[in-house]
Amino acid sequence: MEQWHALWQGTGLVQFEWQQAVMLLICLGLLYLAIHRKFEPLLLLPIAFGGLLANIPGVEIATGDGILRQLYEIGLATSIFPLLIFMGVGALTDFGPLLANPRTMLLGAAAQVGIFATLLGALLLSDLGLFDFSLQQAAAIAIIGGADGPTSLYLASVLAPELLGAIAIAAYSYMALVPLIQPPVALALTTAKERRIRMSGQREVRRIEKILFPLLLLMLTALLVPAAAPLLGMFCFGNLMRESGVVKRLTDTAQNSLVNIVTILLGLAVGSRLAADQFLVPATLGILLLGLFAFAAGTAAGVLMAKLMNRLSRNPINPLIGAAGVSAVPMAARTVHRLGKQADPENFLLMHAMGPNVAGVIGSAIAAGILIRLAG
Amino acid sequence: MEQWHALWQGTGLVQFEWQQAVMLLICLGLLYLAIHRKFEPLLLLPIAFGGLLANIPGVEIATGDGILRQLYEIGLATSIFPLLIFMGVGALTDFGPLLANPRTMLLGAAAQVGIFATLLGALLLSDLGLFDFSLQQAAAIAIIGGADGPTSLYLASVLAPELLGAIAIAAYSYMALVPLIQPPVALALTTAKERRIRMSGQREVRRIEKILFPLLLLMLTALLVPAAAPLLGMFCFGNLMRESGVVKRLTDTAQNSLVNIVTILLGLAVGSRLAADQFLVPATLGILLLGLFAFAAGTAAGVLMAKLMNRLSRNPINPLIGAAGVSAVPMAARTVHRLGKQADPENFLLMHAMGPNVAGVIGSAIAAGILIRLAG
Amino acid sequence: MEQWHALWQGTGLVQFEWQQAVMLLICLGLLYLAIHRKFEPLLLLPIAFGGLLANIPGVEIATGDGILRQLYEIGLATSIFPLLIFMGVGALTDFGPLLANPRTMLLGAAAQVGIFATLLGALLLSDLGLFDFSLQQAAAIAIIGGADGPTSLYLASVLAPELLGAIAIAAYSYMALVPLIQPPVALALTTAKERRIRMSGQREVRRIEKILFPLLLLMLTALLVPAAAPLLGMFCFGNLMRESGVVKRLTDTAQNSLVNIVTILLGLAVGSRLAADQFLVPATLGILLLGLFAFAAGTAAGVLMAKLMNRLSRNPINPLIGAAGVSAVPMAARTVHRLGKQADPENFLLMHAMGPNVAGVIGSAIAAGILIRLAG
Amino acid sequence: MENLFSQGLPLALFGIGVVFIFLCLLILATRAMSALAARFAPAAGTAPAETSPSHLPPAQMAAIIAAITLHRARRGAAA
Amino acid sequence: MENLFSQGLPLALFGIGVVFIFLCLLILATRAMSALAARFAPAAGTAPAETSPSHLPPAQMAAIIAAITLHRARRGAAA
Amino acid sequence: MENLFSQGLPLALFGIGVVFIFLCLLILATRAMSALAARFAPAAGTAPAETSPSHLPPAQMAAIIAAITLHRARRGAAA
Ligand code: NA
Ligand code: NA
Ligand code: NA
Repeated sequence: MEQWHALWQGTGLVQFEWQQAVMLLICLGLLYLAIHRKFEPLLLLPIAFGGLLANIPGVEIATGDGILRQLYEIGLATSIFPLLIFMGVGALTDFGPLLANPRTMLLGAAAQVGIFATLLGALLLSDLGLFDFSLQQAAAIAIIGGADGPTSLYLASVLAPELLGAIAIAAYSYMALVPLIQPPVALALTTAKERRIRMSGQREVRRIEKILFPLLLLMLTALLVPAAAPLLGMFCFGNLMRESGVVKRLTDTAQNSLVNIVTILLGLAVGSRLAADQFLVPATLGILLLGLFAFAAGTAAGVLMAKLMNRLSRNPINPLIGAAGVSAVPMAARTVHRLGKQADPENFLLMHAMGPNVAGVIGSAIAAGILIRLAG
Repeated sequence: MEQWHALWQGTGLVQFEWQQAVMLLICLGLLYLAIHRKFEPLLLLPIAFGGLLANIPGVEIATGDGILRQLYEIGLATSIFPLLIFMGVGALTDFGPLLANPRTMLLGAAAQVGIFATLLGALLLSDLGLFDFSLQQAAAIAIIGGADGPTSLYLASVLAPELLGAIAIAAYSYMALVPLIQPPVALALTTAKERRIRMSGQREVRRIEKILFPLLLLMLTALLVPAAAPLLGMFCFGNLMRESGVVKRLTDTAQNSLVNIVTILLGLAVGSRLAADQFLVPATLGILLLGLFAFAAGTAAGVLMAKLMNRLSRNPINPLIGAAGVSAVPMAARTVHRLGKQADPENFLLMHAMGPNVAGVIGSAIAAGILIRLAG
Repeated sequence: MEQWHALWQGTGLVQFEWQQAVMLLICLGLLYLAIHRKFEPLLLLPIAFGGLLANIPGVEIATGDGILRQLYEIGLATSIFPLLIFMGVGALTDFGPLLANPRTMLLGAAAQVGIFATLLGALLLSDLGLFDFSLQQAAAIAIIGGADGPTSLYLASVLAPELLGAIAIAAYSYMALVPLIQPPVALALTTAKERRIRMSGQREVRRIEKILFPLLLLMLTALLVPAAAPLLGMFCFGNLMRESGVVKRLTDTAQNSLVNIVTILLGLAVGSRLAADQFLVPATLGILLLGLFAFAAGTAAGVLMAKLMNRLSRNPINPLIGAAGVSAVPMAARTVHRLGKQADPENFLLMHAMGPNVAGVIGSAIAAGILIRLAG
Repeated sequence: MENLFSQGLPLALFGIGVVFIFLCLLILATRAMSALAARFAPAAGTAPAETSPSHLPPAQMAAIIAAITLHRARRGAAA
Repeated sequence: MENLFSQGLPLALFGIGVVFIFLCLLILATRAMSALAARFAPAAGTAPAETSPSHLPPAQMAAIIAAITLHRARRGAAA
Repeated sequence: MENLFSQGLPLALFGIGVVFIFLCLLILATRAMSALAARFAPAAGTAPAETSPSHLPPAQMAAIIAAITLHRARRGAAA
């Protein structure tokens, strides 16, 4: 009978607390979104499943010597996983559209207004006593506006690991929701006439330009914002492997098996931060609110910058592509393309939106470097 | 001349002890079985080669800072490798046959009798003074009867790492020997008429059932046997990736490069436990005997349960498929299929045997959880 | 204003020292060689890019908790990465040509004269007061003459990690330069008539020979030079996986995703040793000079041994294939083939040169074991 | 001393009991789940065999072959 | 206390300023690089789409198909 | 001080000597092994080139192509 008692005491039935049950429901909801609605499933599915595991009472999975805890210590506490993912993203990124039209980088800069506006928003909420975010935490939350998963995870792992779970959920959920979040903002700030602006074809870009660009970007980063060099360095490394054309087997691995392996392990490690005692805190609500604001603000800033550029330049650009400056590659560019087609069925904005889209990746990595430098 | 003496002293010629020579022969024998007889070569080849390396005197390979020792510390002492393999197994498992006929899970339960009978056998041998197994060791040995490699390695790494080498050899060897071990037992316990029982075609299983099943399994594990949650959690994670259909690149990696990389490293790490001073001990003989008993007992229990079910149900099942309940996926199911064809050339049992086969994986993982909880 | 000052102080503009700028230029030069000249790009591109990252001031990348430093500690300080690469090389190596003509192993032995001549050269330079190499450092430098990347990195990581960057650069650069370094030496030591010697077709090699050879090699290593067993053990393991034919999925992974992943991480880790304060030292110049000497001496010794063998045997061999004994697989064999064709357009030496080529890999691994044993 | 076996006997009975209980509950839960799935997702159809372990799923393969054929046809037309 | 916001305001302005400065410099540098590339590497042509993420690039695919076809043709001839 | 060179000289001679001894023994052992293989495994034939580094071995490729062709033929018949 003793065993029955010991096992009964060991069951989840006895040990479950309501917070864990709530977290299980939340994680099942995230799985529903990932599987049925295809919300960024590559990350959200592993994260949500990790969250399920992290909330099973009576066994060490996300704590002690449990596997999720070990994966967290190996890859997230060290920042290795986000940086390797960023290398893979670099190997998958084509800077061609950006090189064909460099001035669209300004849109990628403007959209980062969302980051810094959110920083102020978080600090304001703290000042109002609604939440209690430190400067480090506010910076880690603000980067959600960068709409770039690995950058968000990297910054959170450096500045505010205690918020990593909520920040990851917010970042990937809102990236998946870009087709819902961006249209109202972009439509409110543009006229139908502006949305019908057509953009001409892009010039072809030379191979040598594509090879030199990641080196140029790295050198400029080293000179001006070295704190962004780990992130942009790995990104540029992946991109140089890709564009050099001489290490195809490494590029293929960086784009496929390496990034996939790290994605699986990273997702589980992030999921370990969804344990009820860390996630079911008031801060999570604030993070979700601020994250939504960050996406909307970044979108608005990108669109407004595009309109400003049209005032100053003779060669007009469709202001919708400013919305792609938030990153969320390639979702934001696709959303822009769809809005453009709604205004004019023969308007093809996809390629033009890819420029600000990848510029947004650069912009938010730079912003992350600045935040590390000044808030870290 | 001094160098010649130093090098001479450094050669294996001088340092070899007979135990190491014996181990080299054993490992060469295992390589012969793996390569020529195709005994579970994916694991036995790396394990046996690791065993060769571990028995080379005069250099640190499986000791100190040697690579096999490091791999052991990284992946086996932490349980990370077996759990990642189990994730890959989950990504390769199709629960369709089990979902089409859930009652065959009872066969997967019954076959675990082999585990607990072996536990008692090991304890009896200790009581008789023939061996000196502790309760933890007996439990780690008993799980060989689960006929599931990663589960055996996981339990051994948790309860009795000192026996890991012998347990791994026994587990994988007997899995390879399933076509020899199971037929006499299954034939002795069934009549020719029973073996000729044909089973009807299986219903088609919906995609939603396949998606929900791993979640259901995880939730039940969390409620009843949380100690099995690390194992079954990783297994269900792999299976959910597979069945969700939305993360194909991750599934492909989990099924291929990730599981292959971990298999190579795990095999070498297990091989490090074949050093003569650890393997050439009386306990190894006991483990090999008990492992054989465990497979036979599990097979018998599975077949007898199938016969019992036929007494209680109108819809008869071929009792041979009970033998597949020990796991040893897919070897046991194939053996069952072959025995069925011998009895009736038009009897196709393969798909029907896959149900108990994968149920056996679940059953032995649950048994492992119970053993950790009560003997750990 | 305070922030501007802090950021200004944080920029590379302020913190750059001239040594770092020099290193950036050197690394950009290496990238040029890797990308435009295709100098061993699989290693030199990641190494050189890692070197760029290691010389960015104001941020921890190759120091402290930076990612390159962590990769170095994980994979190079432990010797794990070079050994895994060597396993992959083993899985990619075909010993067929060597088994068809075993006496060409003598050429692989002779070419290692380059290693030991360089050892003496390094010690002489120290005695002359030009450099200050210890015996360990001289041994680590000498192995460059082995013309085998993973072996050089392994020995350097064991004997002289402080020289690892320069040794890696020298080893891979000179391997890439084999088509320039070897011809003058080989031409100077052979007559046109010798270079026209044709060699007959090779016998076909049985599968069983290919399977037994790695085991034979390992056993001989274990008996005579156990210190070489970690290196040759991993190499033979990869080769046995390949030739056994029963673990194709592991072989495929060892040849592709595993070796590619480790190559990327290893390259970055080696790059971390190109930080200015470690690389811009007089020793580097000595290493580059000695490395060049090592390649030339090894080439000469291989060719002369071939000529000696022709004196003692009736069955003549083309002395050019002695040059392939330095390893640098397959560059040296191709260079030999090209020289042979220049002397006689119908002379096909490629397959004949592959024998000494892979024998050179064995020879330098044995030499590494001896050096570890006697200088370590 | 014979107390190891007597110590293990209840453990073994208990263990196999829990395994049976677990799998019996899993049978019931699975049947309930399948019944619910049949009621609420009747049109969902059967699970497509879309998680083949092959590197190139047939669909992608067919697409590649079609692309090559097209490419060759164009080339042929141009030549 | 309201000093978090007032502490953050200059930080935010400064931050977005640096982002703009950085990307403006990057625009200039990129344009200069492209101009130099156009001048010194005029014949280099455009970047080939050679880094496709597919496992089997079309060229290799075509080669394999050709090899199989040939192999079959030979077999057919032998049969 | 000149003792590094004089310290290294016997080491170098010794080292190259061991390398030669090792490879000479390996030649002998290899020849013996090959002779034994020829005697005891005469029908084993030559090693097939079965460890190609390609992702899709031709056989698998052919199987896939055949499957697609069949699939198309069936579709065509159904249409
Ligand atoms: Na961004
Ligand atoms: Na089992
Ligand atoms: Na060599």
